Amino acid sequence: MDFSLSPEQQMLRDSVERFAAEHGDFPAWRRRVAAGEAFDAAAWAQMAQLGWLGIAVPEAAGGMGFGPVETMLVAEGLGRSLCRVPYAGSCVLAPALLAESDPLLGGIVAGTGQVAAAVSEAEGRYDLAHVATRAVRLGGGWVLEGAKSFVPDGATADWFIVPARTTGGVADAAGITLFLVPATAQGLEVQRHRGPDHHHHARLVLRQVEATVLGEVDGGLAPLEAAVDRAIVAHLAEAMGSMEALRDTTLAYLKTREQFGATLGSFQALQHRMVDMAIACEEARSLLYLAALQLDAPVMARRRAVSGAKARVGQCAAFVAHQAVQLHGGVGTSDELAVSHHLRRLRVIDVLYGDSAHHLRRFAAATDAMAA
Amino acid sequence: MDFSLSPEQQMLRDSVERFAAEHGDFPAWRRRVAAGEAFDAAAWAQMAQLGWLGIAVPEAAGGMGFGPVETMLVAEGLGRSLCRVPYAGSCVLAPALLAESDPLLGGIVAGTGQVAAAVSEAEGRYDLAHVATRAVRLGGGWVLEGAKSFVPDGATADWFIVPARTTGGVADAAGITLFLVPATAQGLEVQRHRGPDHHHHARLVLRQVEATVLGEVDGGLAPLEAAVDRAIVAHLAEAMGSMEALRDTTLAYLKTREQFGATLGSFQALQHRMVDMAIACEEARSLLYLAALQLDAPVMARRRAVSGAKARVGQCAAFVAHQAVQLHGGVGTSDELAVSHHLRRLRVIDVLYGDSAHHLRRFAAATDAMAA
Amino acid sequence: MNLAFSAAEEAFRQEVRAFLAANVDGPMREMVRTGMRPEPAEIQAWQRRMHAQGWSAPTWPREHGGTGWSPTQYFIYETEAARAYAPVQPHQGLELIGPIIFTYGSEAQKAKYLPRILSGEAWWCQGYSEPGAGSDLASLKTRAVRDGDHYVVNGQKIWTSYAQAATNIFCLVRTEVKPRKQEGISLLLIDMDTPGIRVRPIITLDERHHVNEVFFDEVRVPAENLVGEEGKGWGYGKVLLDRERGISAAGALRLAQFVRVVKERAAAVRAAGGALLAEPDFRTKLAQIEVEMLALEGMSLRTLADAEAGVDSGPRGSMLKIRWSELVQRITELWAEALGTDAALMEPYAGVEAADDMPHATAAYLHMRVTTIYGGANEVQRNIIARRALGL
Amino acid sequence: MNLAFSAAEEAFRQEVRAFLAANVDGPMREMVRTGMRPEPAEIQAWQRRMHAQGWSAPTWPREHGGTGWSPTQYFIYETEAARAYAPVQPHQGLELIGPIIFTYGSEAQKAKYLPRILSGEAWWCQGYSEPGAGSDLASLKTRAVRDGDHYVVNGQKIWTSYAQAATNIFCLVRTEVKPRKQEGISLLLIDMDTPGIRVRPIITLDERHHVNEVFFDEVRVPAENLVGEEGKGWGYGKVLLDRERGISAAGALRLAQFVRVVKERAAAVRAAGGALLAEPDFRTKLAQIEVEMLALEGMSLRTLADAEAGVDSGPRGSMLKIRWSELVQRITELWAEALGTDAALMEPYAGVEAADDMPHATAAYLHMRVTTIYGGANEVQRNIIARRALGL
Repeated sequence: MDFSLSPEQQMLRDSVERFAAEHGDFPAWRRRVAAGEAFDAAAWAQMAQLGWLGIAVPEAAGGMGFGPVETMLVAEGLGRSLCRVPYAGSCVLAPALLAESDPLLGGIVAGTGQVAAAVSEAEGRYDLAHVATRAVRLGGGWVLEGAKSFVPDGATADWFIVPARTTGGVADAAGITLFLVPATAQGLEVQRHRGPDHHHHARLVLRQVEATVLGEVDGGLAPLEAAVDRAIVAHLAEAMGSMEALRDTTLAYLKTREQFGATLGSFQALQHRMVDMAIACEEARSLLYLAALQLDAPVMARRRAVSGAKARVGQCAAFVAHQAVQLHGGVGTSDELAVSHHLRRLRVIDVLYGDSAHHLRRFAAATDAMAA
Repeated sequence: MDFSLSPEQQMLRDSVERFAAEHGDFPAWRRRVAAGEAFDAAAWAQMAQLGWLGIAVPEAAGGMGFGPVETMLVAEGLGRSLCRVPYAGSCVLAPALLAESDPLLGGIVAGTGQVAAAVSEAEGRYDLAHVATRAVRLGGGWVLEGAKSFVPDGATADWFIVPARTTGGVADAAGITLFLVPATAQGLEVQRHRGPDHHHHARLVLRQVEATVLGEVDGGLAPLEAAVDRAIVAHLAEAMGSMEALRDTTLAYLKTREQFGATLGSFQALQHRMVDMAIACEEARSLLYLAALQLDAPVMARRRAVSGAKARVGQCAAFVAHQAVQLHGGVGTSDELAVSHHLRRLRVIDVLYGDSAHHLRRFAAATDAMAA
Repeated sequence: MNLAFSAAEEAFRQEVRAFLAANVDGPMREMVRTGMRPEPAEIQAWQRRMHAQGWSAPTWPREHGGTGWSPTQYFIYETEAARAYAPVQPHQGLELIGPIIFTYGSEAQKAKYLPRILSGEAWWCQGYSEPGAGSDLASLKTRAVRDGDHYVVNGQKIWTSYAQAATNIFCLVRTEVKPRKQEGISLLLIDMDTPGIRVRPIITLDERHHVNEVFFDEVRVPAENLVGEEGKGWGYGKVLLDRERGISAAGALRLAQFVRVVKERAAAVRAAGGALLAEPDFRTKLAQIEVEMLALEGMSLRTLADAEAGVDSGPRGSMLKIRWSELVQRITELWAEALGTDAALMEPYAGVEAADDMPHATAAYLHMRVTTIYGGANEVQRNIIARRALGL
Repeated sequence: MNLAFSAAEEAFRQEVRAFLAANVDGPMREMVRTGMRPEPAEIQAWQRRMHAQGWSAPTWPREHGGTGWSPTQYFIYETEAARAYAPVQPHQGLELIGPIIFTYGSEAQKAKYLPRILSGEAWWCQGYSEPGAGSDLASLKTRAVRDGDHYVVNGQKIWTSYAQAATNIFCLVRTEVKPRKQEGISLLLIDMDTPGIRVRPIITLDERHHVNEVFFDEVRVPAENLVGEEGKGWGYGKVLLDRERGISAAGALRLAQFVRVVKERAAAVRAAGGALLAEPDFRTKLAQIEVEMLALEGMSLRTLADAEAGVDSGPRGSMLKIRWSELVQRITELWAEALGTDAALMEPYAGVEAADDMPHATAAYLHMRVTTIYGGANEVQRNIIARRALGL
């Protein structure tokens, strides 16, 4: 048992820290947002240069072939600097589903081809097995008909991974097949939205859209779930970076801001709140490690660790973000500080691939299954 | 709308306060408990003398014919002084079910005949409609067969009110009949227990026990529920007295106890905790009033008010009691102060006629029913 | 003790209900129902309707043009207004500066300012908070120096709601530096079109523009605009404390609006084959909030009854503020939770249709973070209760 | 980074498991399982078995008779012990005074006291807390005055666990009054049968007798029983801080025992026609506790890995104490909740049979209130983290 980083991992972490410091210039961040930029293209290009977009891509496909720890280190830096890039979807989730020989991997590593996952349907809430979108054979191929209610970072995607039902009923685990659809496909309508986190997401409407099968027909759910679990851990690492940024900036504020003739940090009630924020960060980090290190464990152990982390980190993140705003007072509610933007991003991360309540139930079910 | 007391009610309150002050002598309380006394017989006799045991009994039956407000005022005093008497069961619940002409009322008013309600069954948890105990006609009368898992203050009862099933299935609302059984009945086994609150409770085993019908055959549930709601409000008033005693004694302790060279009350974190205890008491009192004043409202409004109060007062009481112990530190955990005994009594009150979780569900169902 | 309303009060309720049914139009109703705050112009339009009905100032005494309603009547009005999704009236003029003017102002000030508050023509904003002061309001630095029959004001205010639409601002300014920082503060009434005033928008985390910074650069204010005595301005706010109890008690009622909209959304959302509203976890969270709201309602009613009887409610006003703000945050969190992934969508690209209450729920959730900060942060409220009510 | 144990560690786990299977007997297992704390005599019997196995001091270095286990081995032992419902070892001798003696004690003290701690013959209790001091330990007043080759001790200690069964007590006493109250404090080792010592039981809210007041009236203690230097006693406790991290990390594991017993009870209780364990509200509360326990487990593992690597864990030890105590309270609350009305029954009258885990659950719930108070109340722990780790 070991929670220390290898020398290579330490170098990566240092490099990520420098990246986060450079891209953490908040006035510049706001200018890019105000200009309507859909994602941080400059940061994305630099990440491609550094090889980070290929961290989870096999070496044979031009990536670095690293594991969840390295992914985590990069994602933490993104969170710390509020970097608006489609990292978890395009560089973590997608590579987990694409074959080593898939030509899309080259574009992912180069940052020139973004892939987004369209796993949500309006009637299914957070249930991955709820797939009403239907795939029908047509000639030698397939066409898709249906709608997807939420695609994280989908506004700028070049390709979509779309689960569709090839057999079975709407919520059956079996009979789901994964498909690849280019953003330019005929019959595909991409409805683009800006999120409260200033990421640009999408909804899809598919009307007789031609698509390519990804993986096994009727056997898409298990690999999808495994890939989503990897994306969840990357998002939790991002949340971790955000939470620690909030913790640190709030602590610094308490030490400098004066009220009633004393620094805020001299008031015991606020000290204790700050301590609880620090504890929440420790809890979250501990769960993040447990989840990252069990991504390759047997399925129930993986589920329990990932869902446990998603449930509790979500709660800890909400606590930290709410208290960061509260302790900053009025300025914490303004658009002009990063504080409120971290809150907004953390709020969105909570709903990505299932909110705290959903994952608490999934955690309980996995706990039961392991005890049985 | 008016929350003020009438002059008569003010007199009663003053009288209750004097009674509570007299019976609040804690060393004497401990001596009686240590001697194994099952309830405070001296206080009970004095309450009889003052007429309080007949507050909810019609004047025609020798009582005072007062309403829920007067009952509340008396019960608050019992809570404040931790007075161990079977008031809510014998003097509130039972009179609500007995006919004005019932000779038992005389004994209730005089304090010479205690009546206890045996409404719990092991398999039913807190569901009043879960009645597996069966009543069968035998000759001109009825005999009961079954078991009751909890009778509050049942150890010293002279009579038991026992719901039994005359028709229908185990959890049906219809087909429940109320019966009266003397404690001395043949075939009745009274298993007596001391509670953590030093009240003496009981379980019953009924083997072919002869019993008298109380009220209508097959129609016992609705009147029972109404009577239990009255008992609940009396217990909530008792809880209120306990909570305010804890609030006041903790506040006094914070003002005098010194640590690290200052009074505990000078520490902001403890000040805020104390404020939250005070707020919890305000919430509880507000809910208590709403419940007491709606005991005669239509059934859904009554249920919503009573269950809402039972659910939330239980939470507030747990908070106040836990924090009272915490702020007292070590001495708060000792048997030698009243603090821990209030905690224990409040813990028992929470399970009387359904705990917070149960009543939160009942509150939600009533809320839905009223909206529909 | 009883919860009954008198026959006269019930008749009054019918009158209010009829008025609201006739006057709250569809678009307004929808805006209030979905938690959006109407713009000043819409609120002013509503105030004109209330004025036409003779109800422009429900909490003012008759002699100053108010309705002279009892606290119970006000409570009934607010209950019905919440039920009918009526907008709130312009708060700053009616509840903050109006009462100060009719209590401490000169006859000339009363004659000049009160009628325009009642009619909705004037829109007031509050110049109290300053950068660097926060909840420690009395450490304000904006200076007013007497120069002949004018005061010359220099300084800066912040978190000024709707300064962008206001016709007037009431400002606490420092006219003298005293050892006790609460002394030497004066209250000035200033026209917003006076030269030297500059308003800078602050966009808040809900992406709305409702607060501002207001800069004063050599702003000349006629000395007759001083309220009461020079240097005594800090004390005039006290008249609001007593009034506030009844008002915050009534304000608690508006929470029910959010619960209704949460239920509507949750009834429409599908989860595990049924409505989210029927899902046990969600139902429990909702019931927990509702039972705490019931407690708040009880606290409000008791406060109101105290106000009606002229009895002191002690710290219950601060307690209501604390509990109300905590609950409104939890309700709007639950609303956003009900949205599911829709909570991640704030604004559609051009040409895309917006979905239902989607942006409103998220904006409401974000906006409500401020309720535990403004009007004296909850931490300060707890300090006050500890000191004043508990003697700690 | 990885969560794997080495092959040697896995082999060690098998060895521990076999030992526990052979040595934890049925009655002991049942007692630990239902949350009752075994009596000192039973714990001593267990310590004798551990001693026979050569495991009497899992956290001590070999040179003093300990196992010399790595933190990971200790963690594995505790994990298995929790799973097997083995009792905990006698804490006060093994974890509190033993390490102080082998670090700061004289050779004579080591020879005299350590073997009897290891064998379980000696039972130590801790004379630190005093009435009126509470979490402010250093304000202690018990005096020790040098008189020839003895110290004469007068004063009073409180909350002394199992003083009624102890053979020895280690006491902080004031040998000199200094301006800084942490100075002038000395550490004395005292035989409990020394004349002038009187033990008065304190019954706690769980109706058990495990703590006491200990009175010292002209108690003559040989000067050779002074540990280290006179007046330096306050500092010797520091040796425990580093050790404590690993120990509190392992202690967090024992929580799983309570969760198991809660689940057993809830599976047996019927609610609305099914098992309480399947009831959604109950299930959610349980899952919430379990997910927080998972976080605590992760924090423990990280602390342990730090200890193994000789790296400072910062404030994580205090954080573990805070979170562990909060969770053990919630778990036992849930256990009592599962009992339903059985929680209202503590002790049957003579001739009546006791029901299952009924009194244990209620006693455990009540007893655990003390966990947020002892060992430095959680409020004090938060002060310490704020000051030392956050620099506030």
